[in-house]
Amino acid sequence: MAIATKKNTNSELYAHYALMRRIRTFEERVGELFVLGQSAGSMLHLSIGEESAAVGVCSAMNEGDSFTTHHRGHGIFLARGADPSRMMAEIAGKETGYCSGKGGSMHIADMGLGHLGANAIVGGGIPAIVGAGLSARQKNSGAVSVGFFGDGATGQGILYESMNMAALWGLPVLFVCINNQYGMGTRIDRATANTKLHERAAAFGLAALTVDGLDVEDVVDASRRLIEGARKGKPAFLAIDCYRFYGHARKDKSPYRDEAEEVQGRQKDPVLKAREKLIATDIMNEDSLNALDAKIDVEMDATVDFAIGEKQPALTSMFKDVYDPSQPEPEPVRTRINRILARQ
Amino acid sequence: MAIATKKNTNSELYAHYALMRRIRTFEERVGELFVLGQSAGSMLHLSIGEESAAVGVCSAMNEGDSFTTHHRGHGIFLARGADPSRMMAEIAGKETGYCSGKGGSMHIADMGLGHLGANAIVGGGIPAIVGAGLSARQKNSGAVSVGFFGDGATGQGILYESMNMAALWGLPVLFVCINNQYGMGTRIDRATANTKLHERAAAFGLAALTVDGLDVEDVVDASRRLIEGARKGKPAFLAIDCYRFYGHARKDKSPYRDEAEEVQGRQKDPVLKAREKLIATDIMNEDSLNALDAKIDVEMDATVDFAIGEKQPALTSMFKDVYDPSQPEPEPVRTRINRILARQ
Amino acid sequence: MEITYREALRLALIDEMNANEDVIILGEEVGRYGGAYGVTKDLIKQFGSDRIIDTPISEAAIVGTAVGAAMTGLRPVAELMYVDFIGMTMDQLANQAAKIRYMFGGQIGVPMVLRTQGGTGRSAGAQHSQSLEAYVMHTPGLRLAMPATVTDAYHMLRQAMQQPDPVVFIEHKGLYTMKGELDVDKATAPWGKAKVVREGDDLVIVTYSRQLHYALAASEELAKSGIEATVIDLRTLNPLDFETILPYVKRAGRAMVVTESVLTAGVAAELGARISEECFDYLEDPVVRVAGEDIPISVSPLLEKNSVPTPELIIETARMMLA
Amino acid sequence: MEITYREALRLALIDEMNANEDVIILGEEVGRYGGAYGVTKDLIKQFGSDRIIDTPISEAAIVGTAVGAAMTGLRPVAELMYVDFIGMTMDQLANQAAKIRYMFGGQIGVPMVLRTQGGTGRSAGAQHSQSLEAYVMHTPGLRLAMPATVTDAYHMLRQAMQQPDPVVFIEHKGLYTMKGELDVDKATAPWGKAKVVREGDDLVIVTYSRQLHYALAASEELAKSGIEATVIDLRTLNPLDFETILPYVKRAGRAMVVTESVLTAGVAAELGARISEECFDYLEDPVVRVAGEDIPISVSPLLEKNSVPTPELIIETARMMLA
Ligand SMILES: Cc1ncc(C[n+]2csc(CCOP(=O)(O)OP(=O)(O)O)c2C)c(N)n1
Ligand SMILES: Cc1ncc(C[n+]2csc(CCOP(=O)(O)OP(=O)(O)O)c2C)c(N)n1
Ligand SMILES: [Mg+2]
Ligand SMILES: [Mg+2]
Repeated sequence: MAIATKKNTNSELYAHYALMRRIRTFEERVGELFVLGQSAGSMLHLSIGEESAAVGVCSAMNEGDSFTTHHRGHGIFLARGADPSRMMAEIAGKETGYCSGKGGSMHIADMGLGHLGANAIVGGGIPAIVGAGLSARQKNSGAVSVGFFGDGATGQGILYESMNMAALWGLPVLFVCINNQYGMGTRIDRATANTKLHERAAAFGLAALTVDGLDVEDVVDASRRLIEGARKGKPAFLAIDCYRFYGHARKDKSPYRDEAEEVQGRQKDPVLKAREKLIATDIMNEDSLNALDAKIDVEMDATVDFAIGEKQPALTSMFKDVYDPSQPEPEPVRTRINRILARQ
Repeated sequence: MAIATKKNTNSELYAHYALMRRIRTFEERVGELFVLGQSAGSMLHLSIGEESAAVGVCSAMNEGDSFTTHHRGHGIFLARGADPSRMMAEIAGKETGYCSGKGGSMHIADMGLGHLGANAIVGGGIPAIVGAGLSARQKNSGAVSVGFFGDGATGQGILYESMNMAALWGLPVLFVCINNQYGMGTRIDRATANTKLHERAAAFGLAALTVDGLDVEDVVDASRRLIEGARKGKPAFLAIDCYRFYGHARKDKSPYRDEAEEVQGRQKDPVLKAREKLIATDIMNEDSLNALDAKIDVEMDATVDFAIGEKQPALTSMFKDVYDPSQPEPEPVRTRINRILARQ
Repeated sequence: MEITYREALRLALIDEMNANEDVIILGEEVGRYGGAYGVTKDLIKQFGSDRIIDTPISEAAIVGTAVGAAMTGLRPVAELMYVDFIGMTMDQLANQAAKIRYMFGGQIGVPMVLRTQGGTGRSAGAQHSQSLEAYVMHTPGLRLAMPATVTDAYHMLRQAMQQPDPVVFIEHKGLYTMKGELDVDKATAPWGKAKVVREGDDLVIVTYSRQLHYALAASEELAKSGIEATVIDLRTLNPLDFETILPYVKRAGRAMVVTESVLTAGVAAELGARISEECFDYLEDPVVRVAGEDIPISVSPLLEKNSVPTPELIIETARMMLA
Repeated sequence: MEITYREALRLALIDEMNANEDVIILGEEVGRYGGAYGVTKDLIKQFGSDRIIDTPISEAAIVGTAVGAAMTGLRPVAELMYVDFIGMTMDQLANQAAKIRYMFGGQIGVPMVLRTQGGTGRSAGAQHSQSLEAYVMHTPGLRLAMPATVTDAYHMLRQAMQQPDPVVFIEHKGLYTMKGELDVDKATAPWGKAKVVREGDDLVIVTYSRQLHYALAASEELAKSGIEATVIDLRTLNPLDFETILPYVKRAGRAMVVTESVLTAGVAAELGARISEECFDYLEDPVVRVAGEDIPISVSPLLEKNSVPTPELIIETARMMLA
């Protein structure tokens, strides 16, 4: 980030700020893509307000580590190094997207970066990290696998089944619950009688913590500690408290929560917090941060242009990838009908 | 029980002993039914060693309360007042059994006694008590619903989903985990890293206890306390420690556990313990207890004779009860084939 | 009155809740949020949170809770936000709800409704666009209703809420905003009966849910070139009303079944096999299955649209049949 | 060599584990207990508890764990003790394992096997006796293998463990003690190919799993009265090999499909529909579906036995077809 000519761009906090800012700007552009009518559908879940969770945990991961995410996973993927243009293209359902336009926002993945997949099933991606943990143990790879999910996923039984297995087998895995206080319209205290979510993980024998997501450095610290333990065979659970700044998906205006709460909630802004800290500790100044932000704007604007300019996938690609390429593709219904009516 | 001429037959402990003894003897007869080749199959799970759980919890329940059980539920049903002859007939798959020979040992139920059903799916019967709890609340019936399951069911996510709902809604329900230390061949410490099972329930906000099942009076006390709370809207969880005296099902000789452990485990014998206590506290003497036991033997012998003597269900009953009697029965495959080949 | 499919469903819930105080509704976001597709909007204001129950995200336990509630005197209507989530509930649905009456020798039924929605049309991807009715249809003990019209949305939902057995009630996400005429006093047909929506002598199109509208649109187009189709809306897949269908197929000698359900071992397979068996001597052509492709649904709108039957495919197929 | 179906399966696991160190087995009681039906007996002694992994009773997470393991380089063979428990795993199976390759644009596959067993024969009741292969067959992305013979038990399991895509492998609980000849060096047929087990010109019986033996027994009986049946073992239901079947059906002009899977919208529906379509001009009679009754299975041995096809029913049906 050559633009930050002043001050200490080697600072870790600066790097975290930059990444968080990129995430936020990317998400804003996703919103614009939707408004432009260029997204594939409206099931777009923005992670604005949750940037410290993505950046805090991911910065504590190593190369070779793997992860799965929930449906609100853009930020996490970016924090692990995703190319925002290919992400945006995927979100637009285009051929050059990460998943060739088949997956979209909720089913994005990249094996090269260890992204075992986002999931549109609440809790659906969690047990895969237990499997990745088994692989790591079996192959002695030293890799940790991290499962990201929302507070809503604590309603899903598979989380407990997975945590129990991980603890029993001492696997190198970390369960990360991004507690943005809401599962769609349901505030966490209307989804459970005990909102201290980490207590459940502790009861299954995991190392378990809750951290406030306001300060990314706190998230980094907690993540490092837990991941270090996980790598040694002590699986862990980390709940990160934050606030979902906007609606559940693009069309939701959150009529079920009142404005005072929203205003208050949005004060837990990890991007702003990091910015203020950078300035307060004299690592960066306002101007250089503005310059950085402007640069990010340009970068992210380009992703939208890119996505819009790309092609839809070819219609014939529909029958590809149901099975391995070595296998015959399923017979299209139309072909079948022709064949049968032609008595062939 | 007129036979116990001596001592205090009004004693609660005496009643509990008698019921536990009836359960044990019944289960022994189930084993004999199998050996005689008269049971429907071999998937018979005896609750010997777990009598205090059945009697302790059930004696704390009121008329009108309901319950579900797991596959090892004979004792619980007897403790709620089941007719052992109709039970044995069901276990033999006979027409006069509780479920007309369709259900068998693992699917026994009786709406009259509030038995919402045994279940062959580990954990399968648990959420039904949450539903019964909703009914009780909605209808203001004052009823409590109790879900009985084994330690193995703590591996099933649905338990946690159900406990979470019960706690959230403050329902009159009690979750009872009969911890006989094994799920088939897997000892509890090989199924989880934290064997203090009640801690999980506590983490979801339930009142939660573990009690030793050796002394039925301890189980009664704990059950009363928790059920009282549940009736007032504080759902609860009770783990009862005991030992599975014999194999998982009739054919299992438990080769996976060593004899020393078994010998030790079988020392936790709630029937014997109650017997000793009755004698030690001078409530009953050996002779009158022997007389009682003999009378129970006679009672339970008769159930086997009854079951053997009953008829198989009629073949046509196969198509009944898939739907309500007001609805047409499914067309039998044979009828259908005849009809089609006859071009009718 | 003219209202939307969504509104008709909502009205059915309201009317039946007023008629029967044992009815409760439970599911994710059914209360404050008003349902992901708005079907239960404001019901919580009218009936309170004891009868309109917001649940945690616990599909298996939602269905299991409904089972227990139904067994103890309530009439639960559980909502599964997307039929795609049925996988999590299949044990409670197929091993419990569907079998309780039978296993327990007829002692008790499970009078519950599982309301959900399915189908393509929102670029919602592989896990939010499926048509999974075949899993249900293949499970003895479960009734299965799939209304295609506004009036059926209302009447079939009320009828479902009066059934003695568990009903899976699958709406189509592409129909919620469709408008139509509703006569609250008169149902199209009794519960379990198919409806002949259009008559024509050249071929019979058997369908249900959104594909009814595609079939009707296709039929109008076909009529322009002189091909007249009978179009039958099955309405419920269990009960499956074949009596209504047979005379039409026997007369036309040609049948096409149209469904979004994936071709292999799905609804089209049952309908195809059954028509082939029962009308064997009357068929001029094989029964043609116009069904969902044997593939997952893509988020790409182009691929999504072509993963299930389109009116064009129906037209093309009918033309081929009558060529 | 002559061994049992159970032993053949066990040997396949051993041989493939020796051949490929990435293979792990996980499931309930697969280790110390040796598997509920003894298929993994003593494997833990040979391969250790890192490769033979006893799990808690958590079917959903077992399948999900296998998915994650398969995506990260292992070759998991997960065991589901009874296919009846598939309901708990359907989300992981149908929404994850089956769709991952597709949703992620072909980036990665899920090379796992889900071994399980089904069918009647042990008075095990409604929740332990089902034949649920149709749920799997209806799910694009999942392969489905159901071996009927000892030699197929061995070879098909090894082949399944080499597939690039998820395979559901369903054994039949009634076959474990069956003995048969095994040639470890030679498979009956390649993966995905049906096998013509018996030839006869009067009718074709298409079947798989235990019903193959019922069909063969019935055929021998029928031969005594001059009726000669071709019997075809499908072996895998996905891939579904119709090429092998068609010439036989076209020649005989009569086909019967036999399966324990419940009739409606099940395997018999697909086979019936497909044969009817593809052999339309050759059929003398409707394709007859001899399938499981549309009811749950009772614990009563009498009712249980008659809830699925019996050799007697096959014989009776064939006689009627040729009367
Ligand atoms: C199994 C399942 N149930 C329900 C849904 C619908 N749904 C999508 S996101 C969501 C809320 C999830 O909340 P949370 O886990 O807290 O994640 P957040 O959206 O807050 O990031 C719900 C109910 C789903 N996609 N999958
Ligand atoms: C969902 C499911 N998984 C597995 C089984 C097979 N099974 C039957 S009983 C049992 C062990 C259950 O252990 P526990 O819950 O402790 O009950 P116990 O048998 O000890 O009474 C298992 C694995 C089953 N019936 N259902
Ligand atoms: Mg949330
Ligand atoms: Mg146990």
